[in-house]
Amino acid sequence: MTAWKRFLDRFLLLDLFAGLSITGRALFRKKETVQYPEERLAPAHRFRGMFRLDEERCIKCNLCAIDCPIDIIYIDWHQELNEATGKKEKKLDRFDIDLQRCMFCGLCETGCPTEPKSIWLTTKTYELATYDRWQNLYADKEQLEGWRGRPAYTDEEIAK
Amino acid sequence: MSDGPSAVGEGGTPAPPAEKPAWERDPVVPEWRDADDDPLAAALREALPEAIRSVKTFAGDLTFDVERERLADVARELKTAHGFSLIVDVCGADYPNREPRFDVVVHLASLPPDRAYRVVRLKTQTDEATPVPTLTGVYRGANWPEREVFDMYGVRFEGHPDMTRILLWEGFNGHPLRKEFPVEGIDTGAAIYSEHYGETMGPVAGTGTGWKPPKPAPPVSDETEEGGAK
Amino acid sequence: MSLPFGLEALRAAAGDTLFYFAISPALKILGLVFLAILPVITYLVLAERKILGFLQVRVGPNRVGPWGLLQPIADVMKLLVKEDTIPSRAVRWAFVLAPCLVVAPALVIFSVVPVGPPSSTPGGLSGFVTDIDTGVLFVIAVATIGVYGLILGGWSSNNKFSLMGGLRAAAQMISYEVPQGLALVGPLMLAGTMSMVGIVEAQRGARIWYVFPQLISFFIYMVAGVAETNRNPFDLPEAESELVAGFHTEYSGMRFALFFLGEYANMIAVSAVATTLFLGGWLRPFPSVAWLSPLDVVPGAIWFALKVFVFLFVYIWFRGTFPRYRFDQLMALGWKWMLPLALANIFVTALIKLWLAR
Amino acid sequence: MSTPNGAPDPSSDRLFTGEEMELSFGPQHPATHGVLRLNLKIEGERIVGCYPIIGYLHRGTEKLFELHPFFQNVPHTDRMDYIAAATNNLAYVGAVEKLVGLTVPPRARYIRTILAELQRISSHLVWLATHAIDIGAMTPFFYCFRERERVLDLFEQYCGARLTLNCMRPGGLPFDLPAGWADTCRRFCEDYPAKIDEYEGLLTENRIWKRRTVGVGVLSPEAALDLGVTGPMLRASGIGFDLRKVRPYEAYGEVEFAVPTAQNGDTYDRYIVRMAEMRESTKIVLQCLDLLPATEGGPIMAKRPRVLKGPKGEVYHGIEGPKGEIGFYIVGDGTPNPYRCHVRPPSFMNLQSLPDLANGHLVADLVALIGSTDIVLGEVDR
Repeated sequence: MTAWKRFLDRFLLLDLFAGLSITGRALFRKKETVQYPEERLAPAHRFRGMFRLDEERCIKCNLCAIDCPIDIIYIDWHQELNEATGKKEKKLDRFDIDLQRCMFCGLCETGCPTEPKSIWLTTKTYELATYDRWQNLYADKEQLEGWRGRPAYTDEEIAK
Repeated sequence: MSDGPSAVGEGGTPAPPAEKPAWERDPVVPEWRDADDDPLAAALREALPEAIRSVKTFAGDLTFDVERERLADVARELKTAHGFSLIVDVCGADYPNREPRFDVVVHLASLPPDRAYRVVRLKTQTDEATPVPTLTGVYRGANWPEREVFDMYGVRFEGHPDMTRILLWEGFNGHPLRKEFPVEGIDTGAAIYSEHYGETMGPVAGTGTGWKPPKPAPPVSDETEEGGAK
Repeated sequence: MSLPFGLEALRAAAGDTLFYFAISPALKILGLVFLAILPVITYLVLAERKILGFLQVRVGPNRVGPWGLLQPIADVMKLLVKEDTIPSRAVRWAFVLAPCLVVAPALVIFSVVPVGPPSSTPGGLSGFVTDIDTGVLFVIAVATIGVYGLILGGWSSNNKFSLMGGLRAAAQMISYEVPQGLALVGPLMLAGTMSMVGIVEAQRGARIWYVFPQLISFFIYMVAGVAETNRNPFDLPEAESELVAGFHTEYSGMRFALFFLGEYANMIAVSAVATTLFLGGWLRPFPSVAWLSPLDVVPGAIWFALKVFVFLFVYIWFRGTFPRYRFDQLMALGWKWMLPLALANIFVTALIKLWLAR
Repeated sequence: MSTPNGAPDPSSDRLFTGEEMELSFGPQHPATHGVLRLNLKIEGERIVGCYPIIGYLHRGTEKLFELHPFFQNVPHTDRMDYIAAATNNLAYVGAVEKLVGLTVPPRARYIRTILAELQRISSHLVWLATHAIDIGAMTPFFYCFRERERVLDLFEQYCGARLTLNCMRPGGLPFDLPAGWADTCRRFCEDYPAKIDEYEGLLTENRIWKRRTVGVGVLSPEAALDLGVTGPMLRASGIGFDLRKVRPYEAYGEVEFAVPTAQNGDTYDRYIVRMAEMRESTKIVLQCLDLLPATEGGPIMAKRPRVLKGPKGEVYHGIEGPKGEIGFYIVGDGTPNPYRCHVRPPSFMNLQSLPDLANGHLVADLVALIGSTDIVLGEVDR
């Protein structure tokens, strides 16, 4: 019986037709493509994207720079007397991230001791491409703080 | 590897209810112990008495310190008499302050169903001038890892069929996993295309972020270095 | 007399002989190539990408124009303005000649393929360029020339992958010429003529498409046709995962486009010949069933095109489904299965024909 | 069929005889899965010599390990086998935990197991996609990536990254599962076997697929062991060696699963074994999801010192990655950095068998063989 079946199988090409039917059914199935610039998938809540920095929360402890495995966070600060309170405060001179080399591992956020974190990646921003390599790939303090004025990915946009 | 005192998550044995579970206690840091009483060690000592310098165990890993010349013999004995039929790995390590400075570390495994699963480590010491007997005669799989050790440390293997560099190119100047090799890389261009480039010309390692002259690696965990000047 | 577009005046000026033997065929073939074949090919590429996309649960090209309808035009523009490189150590004349050798034969085949019935009035516009008595032979002969282009292109590129692709193409196409030619013998024997028009007329007379009595023959022709046009699962000469791009690895710009054009023209040619020989050419389905005669209002050329598109769809479907054969397996399939099967088919057909004629 | 690797005996047919030609196959070639270069000697299309040249993607990862504290090395491990980052993480943190003596809490163990098995599924999906497209079947590629996308979505929801996960820490995990994650994961695992049926419908019984794979590149069990081949390749040769079974790490001791093996050791068997492994992986994930609720709210990180310092000692810890045994050999010297951290890369060892497999076969088979060894050049070159 099996020999007979095997003989028939040689000519009937059932295996090939099975394959054709699978692809044929896919012809009428709903397509999976996401038309990117028009439709966007919402990133997950924990999605690690572009950095944001809040200078007021930041205590200038350098822990993020130390925790960074590839040392791309550059922090300079100085002490300054606050006239209003009469206390000395740390002021950030420089908070740069060399985004060209960043691998978005999130260890800087993990290392940040403030609550809530003063540097965080869960901004749902992933469109980091620019035409000029120095424009966005080397983020300085102003760009990192720009999230207040310029949320690159608003909640409405995600909901759309 | 047999169960060590600290082996990770072995089967998930629940801790007795009276005391705290293991993950809430301070970690038990493993220590080196002599393991001469291990049956495998005893058998090996008997078969090759002068080849084994010491037998130790750390975190459940059995480590044989082997005379350099007898490395292949020990591996062959382990393979034929004790069923260590799988070569896991051959790798090197560099201890610049020691004489001889290099370690060659071999991991062998015995497989079920014939034997219980076990990994043993063979270690031997050598320097740049002295080749180590190759394991390719015992395990053909030692071929590429040994080439890698040669590539990274400059340790030669005697009797290896193809003792050439594997990950780096022929003509690369230096052995990058030695401790004195600069992390920033070296100017390698001259060595590859010496007919085209002079000593200081040519493709330069690290040009992507700006080449720096070689200097010793900075201690990464040191906080004082991190704050200002980076 | 009923010739459109002021052709009547041209006929009067040039004289009947010159008009019917030179001007009219030339105009027809120009019209066929530039108004029918080339647009069909460019849109066939789009259709292939779209259908492949649908088979693979994605949408295919849809950015240039609505539903990507302008995509072929964009592709052609891109290929036209692209730099046309010739490798420095290539054999220049052969490198330049090869793509032409691929395209030309594929287009010439259409001169004998009837897309519509002959004109009912003498001197009228008939649905084919020319009808020669040895039409099928002509098709086989011309189709064989195409392989020279592939070999030449592969060899002249001075690239090992190209050379291997060219050699594979040569071996494969020559091997599959044989079963393909033999598969055509079956319908020829039934029709008793080699004229393409004659074969379609014979199918009308026999009241049946030849695919039904000649099923094996049809099957062999299909498989050999896929192999002949280097399409999946027989796309060995340009198997991109093995030979990078096979014989056209070094080609770029318009020369590459010509190879591309040749492949698709070949696909259409093979489908058109199959339609003519096995699916009754321009005839409507079931030409013998009287109550389907309202279907006759649809012109024959439309029926023909529909049948060709079914073939082309199957080609694309195959491409979207099957893995690729290996070189030696392809040869074994051709010589050990196709050829004996084709011969047996001829033998059986001949016996039945003799028995029926008794 | 008389040569040991299943290649046709050269003396049996006179199709290819003549001069040898050298062919540099790669490093830029569609079928070499990256930057592998093979110097081939071919007679016609028959391969008579195959010499792999690797190192085009060498980044000095082992040197980098020596420069960073233990926890900072986890993102570097992502980048070795970049399509199976979770298992790399797992092997590395396992080795560190063994060196430092940490015990992982059960909830972390279950989640780690789930992540590792999902990663195995996604890695095998990439393998299947590329293997099929190498043999000319285009469509499975898209079907596989459709499902892989769902796995990557799960990873994204868990740790925020899709490919280079950095999802484990020595001692446990950085995050607990987000709400609803377990349900999404369960839904995926319940749908997934039907999808495997779909791939198998396209390939397993297909006569062209079978002719391209059955009997091609036979690796005998002895040769496989001799060459240090592990993982699905070893199991396809008939040796049912799986680290998850022989030394159950994480939660593998608490779940039921089979170790699929095959007997012939050819390309088709390797395909069958990997397909069966994907089915087993879904079972493991489902069982772990069943075990999870009992540990709800439990710790996910062991008690550990603020700065992990490796004691003077050395450990080797290997786990069963999607491609084979991935192990880390770590030497500690009492500082927060590993003194030496060596990777045992499965792709590197498996690739070593390629010359053995390819000899005597045709160039077209070589492509199938590269696919069936399932290498990732990021891991071969490190």
